[in-house]
Amino acid sequence: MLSPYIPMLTTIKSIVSENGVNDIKTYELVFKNKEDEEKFDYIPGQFAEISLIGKGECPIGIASSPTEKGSIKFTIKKMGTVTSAIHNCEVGDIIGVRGPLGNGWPIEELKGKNIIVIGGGFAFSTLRSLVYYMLHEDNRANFKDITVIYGNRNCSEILYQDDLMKWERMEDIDVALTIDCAEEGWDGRVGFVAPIVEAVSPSPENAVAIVCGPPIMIKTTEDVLDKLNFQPEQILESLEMRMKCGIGKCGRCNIGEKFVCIDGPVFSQAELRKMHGDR
Amino acid sequence: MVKQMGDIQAENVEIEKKMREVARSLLIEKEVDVIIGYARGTVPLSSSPIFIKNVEDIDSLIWDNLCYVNLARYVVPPLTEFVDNEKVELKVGIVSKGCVARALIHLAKEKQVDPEKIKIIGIPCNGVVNRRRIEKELGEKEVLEISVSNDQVIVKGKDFEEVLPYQDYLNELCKTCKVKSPPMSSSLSDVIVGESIEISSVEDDFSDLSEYESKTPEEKWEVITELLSDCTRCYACREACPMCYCNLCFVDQNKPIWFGKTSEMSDIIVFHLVRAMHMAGRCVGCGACSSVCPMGIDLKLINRKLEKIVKERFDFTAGLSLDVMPPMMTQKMEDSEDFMLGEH
Amino acid sequence: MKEKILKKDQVKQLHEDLSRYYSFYAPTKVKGNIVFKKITNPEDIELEYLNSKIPPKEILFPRMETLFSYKIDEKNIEIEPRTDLEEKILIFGVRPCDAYSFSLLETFFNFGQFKDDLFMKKKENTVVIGLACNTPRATCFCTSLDYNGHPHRKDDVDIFLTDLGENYLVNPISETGKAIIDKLAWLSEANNDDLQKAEELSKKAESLISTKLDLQHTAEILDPSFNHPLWKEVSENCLGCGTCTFLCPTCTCFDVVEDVDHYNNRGKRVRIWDTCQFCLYTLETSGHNPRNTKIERCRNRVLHKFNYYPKNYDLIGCVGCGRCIHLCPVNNDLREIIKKINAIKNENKKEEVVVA
Amino acid sequence: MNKAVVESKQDEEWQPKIIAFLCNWCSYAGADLAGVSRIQYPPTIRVVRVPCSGRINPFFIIKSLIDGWDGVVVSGCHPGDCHYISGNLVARRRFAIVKELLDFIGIEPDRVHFMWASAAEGELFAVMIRKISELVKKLGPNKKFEKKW
Repeated sequence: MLSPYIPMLTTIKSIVSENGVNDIKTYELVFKNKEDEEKFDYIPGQFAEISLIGKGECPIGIASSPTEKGSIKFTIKKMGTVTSAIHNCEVGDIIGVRGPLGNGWPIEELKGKNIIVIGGGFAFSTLRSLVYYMLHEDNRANFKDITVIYGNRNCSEILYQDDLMKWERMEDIDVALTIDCAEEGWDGRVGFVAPIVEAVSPSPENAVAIVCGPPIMIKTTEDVLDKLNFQPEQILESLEMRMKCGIGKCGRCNIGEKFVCIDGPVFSQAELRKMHGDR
Repeated sequence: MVKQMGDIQAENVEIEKKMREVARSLLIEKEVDVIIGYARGTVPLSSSPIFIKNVEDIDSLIWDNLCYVNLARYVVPPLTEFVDNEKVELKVGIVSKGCVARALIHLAKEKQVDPEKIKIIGIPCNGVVNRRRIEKELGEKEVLEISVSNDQVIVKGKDFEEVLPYQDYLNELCKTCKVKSPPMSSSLSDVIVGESIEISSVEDDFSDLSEYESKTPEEKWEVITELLSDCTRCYACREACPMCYCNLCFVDQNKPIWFGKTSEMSDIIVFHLVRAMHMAGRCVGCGACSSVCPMGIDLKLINRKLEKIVKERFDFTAGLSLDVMPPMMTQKMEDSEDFMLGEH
Repeated sequence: MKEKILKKDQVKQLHEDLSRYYSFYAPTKVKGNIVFKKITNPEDIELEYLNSKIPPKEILFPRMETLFSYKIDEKNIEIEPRTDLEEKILIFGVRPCDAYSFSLLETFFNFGQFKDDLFMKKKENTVVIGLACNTPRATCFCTSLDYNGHPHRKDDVDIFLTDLGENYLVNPISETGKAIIDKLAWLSEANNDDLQKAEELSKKAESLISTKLDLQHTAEILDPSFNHPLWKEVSENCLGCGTCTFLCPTCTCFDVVEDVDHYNNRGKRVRIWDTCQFCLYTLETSGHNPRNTKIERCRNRVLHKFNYYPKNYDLIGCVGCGRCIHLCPVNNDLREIIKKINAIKNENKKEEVVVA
Repeated sequence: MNKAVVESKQDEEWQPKIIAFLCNWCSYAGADLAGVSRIQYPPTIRVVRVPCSGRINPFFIIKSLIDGWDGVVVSGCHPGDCHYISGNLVARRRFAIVKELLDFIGIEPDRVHFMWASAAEGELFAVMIRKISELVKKLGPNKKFEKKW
């Protein structure tokens, strides 16, 4: 058995800069060994430990969908030591990947339901994975209406613009994009995510709301969803925390007795309310 | 100035009594909100810092030869409390032997404590017993009781009793300490139990260092490696140090990562070396770092060297007066350049 | 009779015989501290000891352990997994509380979908020879723990020794232990007197443990006490050092760092002990820290052992060795903390908010 | 930086690798003058230009030693000439302590050097570097901080 601490090696196939200031990039990685690709069997919402050998590791949500074969994608913001070093990488460089880790979005439970995907800013990566997965022809029939509400500070920060444009043209998905303040050339919605959710006003009937974003956005959106009569069980969130091992051994990502890395990162709001812990 | 050794225990009892009285009146008259002092430890060879807010608890305050923690460590950042949802800085009375008071004076100089909020309850100290040495030397016998009388430390266990000479079993730094009581300092409001001392400079020949300093670099490296080889990097020395108040220690900095966090010898030495560097002109020689070390590493060599450097180069001793600028906060045109490469 | 007698001067012989097959670890004195080290000279073995300062977990979960090493050659990277895990380890003279800590660590490292292969492999290859504790410290409280802790507990070892004064009574426990004893044909037979003496010592040792803690309900009391003012109180004089956790036989938290050798273009990824008492432990890159003050950090340590462990693994994460009690620089006594927690039971159970 | 160290290890005849922190206003210009005036000095130093000697965190010096540099030299403006009035004076106190402590833990005193060199002292700069190179060469490679493998 291979040690869970040893990363699988991948090479960078492409790098796409996602925003104007160039501090968020999407990396497409291809496994060096074909067997590794099969071993890396994931569902949307899971994450992986990305490591730059010689620099360190950091946990990053998987942005690609399992239906996209041949490569995996990670959207990485330049923040700390490792992510800064990754941002200096070029196509062809070697990156280690350990995963898939975490529980991911509960796909089986989502089946047969209306899905409302609410994202804010840079936290959209695992949501992209989910939407992509649901829209795949093999899976689309398993889900009912799909609504995507996605907010950003300004339009240059919107991730995955190609995908979003494609989705906007599609019939079987509603996409509502919003930016915080009006901007020249923007004809979409303007305002924070929470009021837009209120305006879109999704019905809680047979629905699940998936919320991912900065803490303040989650907070306000929760209030709105509460107002719209969503039950805590119907709201799913993905948490993040400082992690090292990603497999529940190094100890730091606990909220109460739960480890974000193995019991999470996806929790329903009902679960979160029951958890006593620091986060 | 060697004081005649009286009965240490009797002296301590006397001081303890007076200290409680002073503390009680400070609390009753609301001159302070909280008293930081020492309480009896639950295990022998220890004492426990205690925060007293109620007058009823005053009798938990103790004073003996095991009050090794430097209490000045607890006032940076200042103690606060929420009153009606508003953060209020507390007025603190601190039981202070010489080194605690020196630390407070130096912290005031570094603008880390507000002298207005601090009341020094000055205590004449007759040294702290070297608990780690006793533990180590008694080997695997469990000490259950320790007392000091006249010039003896009496250590008792299940089926043994040892009498140790008091002067020998003091903390290494207490042996060379010249400032046992708080130095008088005009702008820190003091209450002194017992006599206070007026001291503006300390004379010392640092003869205890000469043996080490005469070694070759290789020998020195060997001694230091040997000394620090047990270090587990628990950072108890850093945490117990009143001068280590940085929000983010250089050890914890990760942009950039200055050096490794591993327990390799080179990393351990760098940690202690750089910590020492930061202590120059600031170390008050309380010896708390050595007393708290779970592995019993005695850092006195380094502490003494720091004292020597600043004394000899800048004629400065940390924490004696609020009027003198600490050497690392100022500079002079005519500072010595003997360490530099000249044209000669 | 399966029990044997090992004369004290035969320890040398035992070392000689066993170190041929095993890396022989035993307590030894290094600069006044008892620690477990690999023994090459049997004279160094120190068996008359209370308990080691650093727990023997250090052998299986070292302060610094390589996860894997690598070579960097321009753009190519070659990963080399650990190859030294097959080393046969023998740990001699382990106190029963520390021997139990091995079982406890095994439960933890083997839990869940991902197993810690480094620890598990080493544990598999390890033989533990326990040594009865005839002289418990005043701070010991193993008998209060849920694992039937006892200074003469034999369950977690392969061979159990009892110090009878002149000799050690050798008691093979596991199959491995029996096999080893069979090989040591020179051991003399024990008689009933020896067994009886061991029995007496066991009773005596038990009576010497003066600390009795009620840990029956601690886990459930802790459940609603997350925001209790108690935590501020118990953390008030905490320094925030890592002594209690580094020297705890059950603490397992680690940090993963890179150790690069620039000289030779190689490096290794290592794990080093880390502790929940440090600010960096949970500090996120964004600057947010879920456990920002020592109140939360002290709380995490206690809850982890006395609430999260029972919930996750159905056992208390403490062996009762008392190291954190007598080594804490400011004497922040765990026993007092437990007593304070137990006192909550009688309080009104309404939740109070900590004023931080 | 580390590449340089690696190369030095492969050289046939051992040459020390010395890192030099030079202040922008005086010493760096001094080194420049030495170059422009074609004054020869050994190619052992690698220059890091800093705004002022006061910018030099003692950790720069220690980190250089950890990373395997055989020698460190720090040079700034002469006292009184500092572009920032007193940066070099502040630095001088710091360096005094660094030097003493390094000596104290057993790093050979000749590994770490401090000097002043003005923009006009190209000749002096070269002389000093020659001297320092000799001293460091005599000490041999810096192995104290090398990690065990």
